Amino acid sequence: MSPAVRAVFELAPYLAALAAGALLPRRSGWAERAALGLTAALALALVRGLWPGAAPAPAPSPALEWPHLLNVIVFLPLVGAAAILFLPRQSPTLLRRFTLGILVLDLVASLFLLRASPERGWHFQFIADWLPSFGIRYHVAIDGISLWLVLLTTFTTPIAAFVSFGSLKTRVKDLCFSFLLLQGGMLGAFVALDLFLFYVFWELMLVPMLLLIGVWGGVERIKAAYKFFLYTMAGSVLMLAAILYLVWSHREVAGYLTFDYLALSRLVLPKTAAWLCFGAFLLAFAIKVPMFPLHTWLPDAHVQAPTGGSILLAAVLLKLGTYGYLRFCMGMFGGPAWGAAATLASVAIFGGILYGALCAWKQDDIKRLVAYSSVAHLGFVMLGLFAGTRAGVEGAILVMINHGIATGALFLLVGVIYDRRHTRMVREFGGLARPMPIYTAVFVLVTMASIGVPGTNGFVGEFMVILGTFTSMTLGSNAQMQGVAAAFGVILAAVYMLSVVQKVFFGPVTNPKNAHLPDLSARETIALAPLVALIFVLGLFPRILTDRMHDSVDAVLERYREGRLAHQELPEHATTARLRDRRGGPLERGYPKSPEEREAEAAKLAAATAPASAPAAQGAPQ
Amino acid sequence: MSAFGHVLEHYVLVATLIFGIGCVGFLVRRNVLVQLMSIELMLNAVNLALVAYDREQGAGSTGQTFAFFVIAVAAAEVAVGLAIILAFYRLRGTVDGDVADTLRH
Amino acid sequence: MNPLATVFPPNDFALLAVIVGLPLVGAFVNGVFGKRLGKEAVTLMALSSVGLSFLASVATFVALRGARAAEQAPRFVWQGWEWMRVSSRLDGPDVPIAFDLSVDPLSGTMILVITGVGFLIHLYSTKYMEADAGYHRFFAYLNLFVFSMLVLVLGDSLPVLFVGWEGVGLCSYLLIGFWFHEDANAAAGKKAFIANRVGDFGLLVAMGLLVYHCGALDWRGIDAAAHNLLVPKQVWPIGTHVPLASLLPDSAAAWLNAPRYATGATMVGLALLLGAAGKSAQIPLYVWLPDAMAGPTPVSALIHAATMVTAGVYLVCRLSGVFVLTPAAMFAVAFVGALTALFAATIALVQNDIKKVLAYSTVSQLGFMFLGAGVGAFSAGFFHVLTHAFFKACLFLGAGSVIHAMHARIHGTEASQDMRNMGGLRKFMPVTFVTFAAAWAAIVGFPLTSGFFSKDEILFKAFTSSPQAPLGGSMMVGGRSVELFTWPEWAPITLFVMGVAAATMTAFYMTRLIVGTFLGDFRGWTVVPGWKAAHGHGDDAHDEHAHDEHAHDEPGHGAAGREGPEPHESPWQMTLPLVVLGALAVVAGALNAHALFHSHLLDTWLEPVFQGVEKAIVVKENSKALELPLLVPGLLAFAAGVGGAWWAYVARGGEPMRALAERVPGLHQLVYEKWRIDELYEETFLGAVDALAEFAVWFDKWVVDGLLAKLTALLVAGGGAALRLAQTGRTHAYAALMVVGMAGLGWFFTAPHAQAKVEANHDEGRYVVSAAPGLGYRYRWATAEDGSWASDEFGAQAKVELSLEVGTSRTVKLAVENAFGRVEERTLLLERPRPDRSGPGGATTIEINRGADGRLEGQVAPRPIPSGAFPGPLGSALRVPPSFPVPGGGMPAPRGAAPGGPVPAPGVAAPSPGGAR
Amino acid sequence: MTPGGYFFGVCAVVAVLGALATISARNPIRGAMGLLATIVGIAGMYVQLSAQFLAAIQLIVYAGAVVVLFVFVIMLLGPDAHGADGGKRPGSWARWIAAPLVSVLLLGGAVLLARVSTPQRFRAAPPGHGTIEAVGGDVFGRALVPFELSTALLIVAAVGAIAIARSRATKPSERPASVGATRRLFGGAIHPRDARTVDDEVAR
Repeated sequence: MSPAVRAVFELAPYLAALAAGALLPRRSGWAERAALGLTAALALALVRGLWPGAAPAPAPSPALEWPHLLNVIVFLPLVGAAAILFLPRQSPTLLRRFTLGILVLDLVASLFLLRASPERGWHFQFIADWLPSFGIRYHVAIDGISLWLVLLTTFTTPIAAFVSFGSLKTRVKDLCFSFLLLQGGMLGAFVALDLFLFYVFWELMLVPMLLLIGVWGGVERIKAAYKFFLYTMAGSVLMLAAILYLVWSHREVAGYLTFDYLALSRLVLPKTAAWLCFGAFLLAFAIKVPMFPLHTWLPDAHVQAPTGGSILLAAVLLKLGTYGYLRFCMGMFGGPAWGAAATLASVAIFGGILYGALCAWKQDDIKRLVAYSSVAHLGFVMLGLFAGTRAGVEGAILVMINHGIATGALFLLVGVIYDRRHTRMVREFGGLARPMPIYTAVFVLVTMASIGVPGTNGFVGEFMVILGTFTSMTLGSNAQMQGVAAAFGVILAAVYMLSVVQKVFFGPVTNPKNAHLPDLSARETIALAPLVALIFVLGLFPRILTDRMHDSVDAVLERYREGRLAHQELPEHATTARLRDRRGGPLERGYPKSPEEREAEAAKLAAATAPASAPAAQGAPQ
Repeated sequence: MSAFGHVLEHYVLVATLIFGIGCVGFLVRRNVLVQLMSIELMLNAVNLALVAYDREQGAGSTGQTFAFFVIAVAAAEVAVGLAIILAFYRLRGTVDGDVADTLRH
Repeated sequence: MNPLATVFPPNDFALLAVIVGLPLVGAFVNGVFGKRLGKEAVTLMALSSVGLSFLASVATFVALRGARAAEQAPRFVWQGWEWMRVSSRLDGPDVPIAFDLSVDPLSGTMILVITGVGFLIHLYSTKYMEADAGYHRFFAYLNLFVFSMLVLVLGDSLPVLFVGWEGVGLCSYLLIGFWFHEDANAAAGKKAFIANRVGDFGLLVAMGLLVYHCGALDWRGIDAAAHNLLVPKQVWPIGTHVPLASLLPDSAAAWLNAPRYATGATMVGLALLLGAAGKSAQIPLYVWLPDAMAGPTPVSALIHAATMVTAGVYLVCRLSGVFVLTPAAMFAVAFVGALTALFAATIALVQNDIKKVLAYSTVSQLGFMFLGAGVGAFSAGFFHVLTHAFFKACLFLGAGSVIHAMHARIHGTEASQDMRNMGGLRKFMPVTFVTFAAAWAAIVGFPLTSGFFSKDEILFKAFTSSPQAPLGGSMMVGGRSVELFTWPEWAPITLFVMGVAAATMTAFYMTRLIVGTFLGDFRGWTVVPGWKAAHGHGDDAHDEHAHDEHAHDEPGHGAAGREGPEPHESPWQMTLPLVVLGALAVVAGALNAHALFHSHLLDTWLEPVFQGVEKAIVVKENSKALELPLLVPGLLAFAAGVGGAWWAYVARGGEPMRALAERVPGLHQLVYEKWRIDELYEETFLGAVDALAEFAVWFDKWVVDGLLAKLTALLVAGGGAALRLAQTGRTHAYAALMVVGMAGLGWFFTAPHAQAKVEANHDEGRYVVSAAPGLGYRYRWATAEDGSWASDEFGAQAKVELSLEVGTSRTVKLAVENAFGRVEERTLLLERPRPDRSGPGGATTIEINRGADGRLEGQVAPRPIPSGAFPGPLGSALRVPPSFPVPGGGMPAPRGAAPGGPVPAPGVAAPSPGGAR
Repeated sequence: MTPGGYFFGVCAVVAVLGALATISARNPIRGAMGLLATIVGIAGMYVQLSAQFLAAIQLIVYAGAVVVLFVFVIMLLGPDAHGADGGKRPGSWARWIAAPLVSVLLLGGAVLLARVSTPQRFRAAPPGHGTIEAVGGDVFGRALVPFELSTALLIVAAVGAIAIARSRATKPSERPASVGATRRLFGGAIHPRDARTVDDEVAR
């Protein structure tokens, strides 16, 4: 075939996607058609690019990975936030365009992360001394797990911002500032490998979220904002205490101060110390997840938060709790995590999945209902992590991402009717299917994703978690029982989602105000299109995500098992902490050097470059 | 008791006594003037102790220099104190310390 | 080799993708672009996609026969893409789950039925739904349904089957609630979806157990690993014993606490049964099928007669390998089937709505299929699936054309389906009547019709064969022999009798139906030939607005008020499918006519699928001889049913039934209201969950939120108020508080603090203990072996030195007295550990490397760490000694020589014996 | 007893009695006289401790200036301008707890001092110790900077005293109304310019 024909053949699918996207909306307005066509073509390109079978992903050696990429991704929004302050307050359109520009730029930059090779180890690693006297370093890196959570963040924030700009018209400058700061904080937390750096970003995230809920929220926004802030703060303060104790024990044992995750995860604390530190970390992350007894801040925060804030709170902030548990609790306290797994799994099932679903069923405010459904979905995630099998953990990460997409879309949809009727009470609506057919179709579709109908992304994660629970060794004898109870949650999910769909959409039009509500606007369709596309793409091809996750999940599980063995090996009355042997390999790349090693290196370096008069080049990352 | 008067501890004992009296005076009396005077008492007691130890050390007279500066500062302090008492008296019409409790609100 | 095999190789049989893909494309095009394409294009799209899919199925069927003839394995597989991986038991190898489609004789026949009957019903719907506004939406859902059903049948593994399984549930939700402006329809849709979801829960649990036991989810993998499903597991009592059992009399308590074992296969079997019951509307979960009649009639025909409801039977047949391993589950399947058959038949006797009668008849016939599968006669069960698909679809479509005709004048959905408004339609709708009669003959078991053979086959097999425990009924578990469930002797006879009773009732209510609808005189309205719809109604455009209830639409006395046109016969698009299905209903019996013509076409065709299963089924010895005699009860049932109904409704004009109804009004009403099972569910299960939800919301608001948020807020406010009292605003008060503080501090200084530091040099065994200095402190030591005080009053000696032998330990006592005469004592344990080379657990990684000055260094002294007993932030629990024992302990010192570290680090508390490891 | 001992005894008694008089006198004038007695007593002790310069300074600055200033202010306020010392006032509990505590504390200090140190006579003071040359050399030598600073302090004190004594009282109502921080942070449009651009829908 001549090259021209091959080019046409090559471009055919994209053109088809473009045409399908353009043809779809019934109304005129070539801008909408172009935008939708473009999204469809881009989505197709993304899928083909990521297709696992296609070209074997070139395994770029670390040299190929530009070390500063993560810095760009994390600090672009922060710098943008600073720049926003200098832009004039009276021209909101400029502010909005600038913010969206930065966010989209960040998304494009994060797409380059996909060039990382899928095998285990820290990719795009960048290390610089921050507070050498305390051994605190700016150490950022990603692995198979945090790669997808970063992409979820950079993917969801532009959508949330784009939707909020549609509905929030007051104090636009502060809104833009909050979005950019939130984006920076979240990304930083996902990539930080230095506990101090993680803690800084963990706290930094709270401030913009507080503003988002507090300023643009509903009637009781201030109370809800404070509740959200104080809950998370109480947990994270405990975590800080545990971090400091870890660092102190490490210094007692290894002789030098470091906050680095790699060093601290080698530490095996005596029994009581390990359990107490694990409890502190668990509390901080359980509040954030939120897990059963500590979840009451979520419904209030969601009900009062504006649409954009709700999307981000549900899609990304909650995932920090689960990511934190996977990375830090399972990474550093293997023993206690293994010991507590069975009881925590029961809490996750009965307190999260079943209790969340039951509460959701009786709510009369749609947002509160979706908030409780988030509690149920994240119950699945935590169950996957407690199960400790590879399928369980991978399923948990999949549920994290899919919940981000499905619940993000749900909040977006709830925002649509909130903007039209300024109320979220279910009884205010009825028979919306007649005036808003497209909106109903999309809502039913997203409901199916949220319930977990196979073929959509919701199903894949939950299925792997449930099967992971069945074959889990950590949960021991009652694994089957817990598997059955978790599977029961699937029914309750259908019950509460379908009952709200019926009350809102089907049946006769009860409230005259609903008779002539306008259907989805261009802005809302463009915001929804990528989410709906992803629901099906990830539903049918989850291997896009899991292929790059296998090795990293194995690494985490190995470390988890080693931690458990070391903890059990520790004699009962031991009061001294110990360090496990170092394993080397890619997982230890960027291990903090003790001062002697550093001096030895500096000495060698000086010796090597002594004859050359040029000043000693700044060493590659220590 | 041949060394009465030539022993460091005696002077320190007297200084402690005067300081105690000054302190009790400051806490017990409600009259602001008396409080100010009690402060003066305490300062003098400290000076006495300083000088006594200076004598004990023998070489160099840092103690006495220090006492000298204490006196200078005490003078400044009394001036400002009394001005405040005057203003307070004009404002509240009394010199009773307890009236001044606007800090509470 | 036939041409197809060359184009589509057996292991990459892309034709399956075509069969499945076409309806999906049709659904997508109709769904998204339907509104703009107009009715004709939508019809073309829908019919062509299902039609081509039917042709492809026929091609596949032919290819299968070809492969069968050529002695190859009749199984084609199409590898899709890998979907996901799941980890198996004990961290074993990963279980890959892929989107693969496979076809074998069983699914080959099913796809023929689905696409064939599906096509006919699509054709029928083009006329039936012609006047509906949501025309394109209807065909989109119908195509999507055919796609899901095909995925269900062609799936090569349980998860792919599950995709189809829930897809079909979703489509039935959309189709039942098609006219969603009616709250009842939407509620029926929701009820159907949730009932199906309860079944899906069963399937999910089954998949979990299968992964746990067999570590595989595709059909081949399960069959291969089916043997380890036989491991019995203690199921009862769950904990160690049943709580409160001691209250019962000890015999009952002993019985209650006796451990009961169930094999993995039984648990999987029961879970699969729950799933199948959810989908095929069996006893516990059948409540959604009668309500599903709220959807359009073609939907009922396709979904609730021909295809979806048979998915449960297909699942049981497909996993027959697992079911035969557990007689308990087979027993459950059989009995659920028989019970459902009987129970549903009783309800159908008194229903007036023709679609409700047919719905309960479907539930009853499905009961028969489950009975067949339950006793191990999978091919007989499947044969009944085929015949039922034909005659029940024909009955539903016939009912549909009758309702279509009734809509001429009666628009209420209930009224237009009520038998009392019909009667005598044979004169007006001859074709519908003839085809309806054919299907009626098949379902009542008229000799030589398909229903007669298939139902008789099931009854025969129920009487003669029963599954037998795979390992002889008992197994050794942990040294104790455990007997497993075996089929009781009374089982075959009871199943047979229940089957015959159900067959009689079927004959009775079907005859009642056909008589009530077609014979006698027309009760709908007075027929006025050439009646023009003069006043107001216009031609009854069949959109959903016009369902206003006319006063005179009530059943029964319709004839008095209205006139109306002659009920018209349905157009050809509706009658053609009726004719085809009617013919098939009569002829299909030839496939497996055992009794009279000994034709075993279907058995031989399905033989490769079920050959592994035959040997687990024990057949009575004289079954060959019993074949003919067992025909008699079937015939008797047919005769009694039809004769009874004819006598009651035709000869006596329905008089005896009315008399019977008067005599036992309570029972009649109870049966008419479906034994009030819905209300029972409402009260028990749904009520319980509802109450639990109410409690959960209350608990969440007041207890969880109350405790964590409101209570803490209260405490903080109270604390604040209390502290505010201390702020009097007067300087005196503050000064006084300050003085109180100083007094406290003073008290601290009056107490002596006995702190001590130990410089330990383990190599030479020299230990120097020095006490911390303090104002006016005086010390007293006790370093002797016997612990006696060196001197009896306090001296100024602040440091003491002693030496220890290897492995020995000494306690040193220190007393300190301060200026106020108060004394504090402290004891220290000094220990010299044996230099430990081995170190338990991992060898200490001591690298021998050449230091900067060329000296060989084996060990590195750890960095000097400032010592002093550090109380540790979290109190004694975390008391960590300030220093770390000198090398020899397991601490793998960081690599690289520590140039000339000062005296090895002192340590206070004894290092744990035997090195630090 | 050496003559020095007697002199020390007298001075000590005068100082202590003066201090007691200062704090217990009903009339502030008598208090001031008590203060004067203490100061003179301490000046005597300075002489005993061969700190002649300081004794002079003490007499001139303290006795001459500070006590005089006290008397001047007392006379200005009127000798009977004492507050109602008698009446029971809430918060008076502080006094009766604090005073004994202070005495216990100081007693403890004294006991500690007695028990710990072994008293022995002063050694002979080096020649010129405590004379004006020695102290002056020290003040203008090592302690020049504090000296300059103290001069600045004195000037500031003087100016301060004048400013306080002369200025009129400010009425409490003029204080600027403070908008609650929460209201401002989360309230409606805080910035006037911001209100202009968009309708202030949130400012409820």
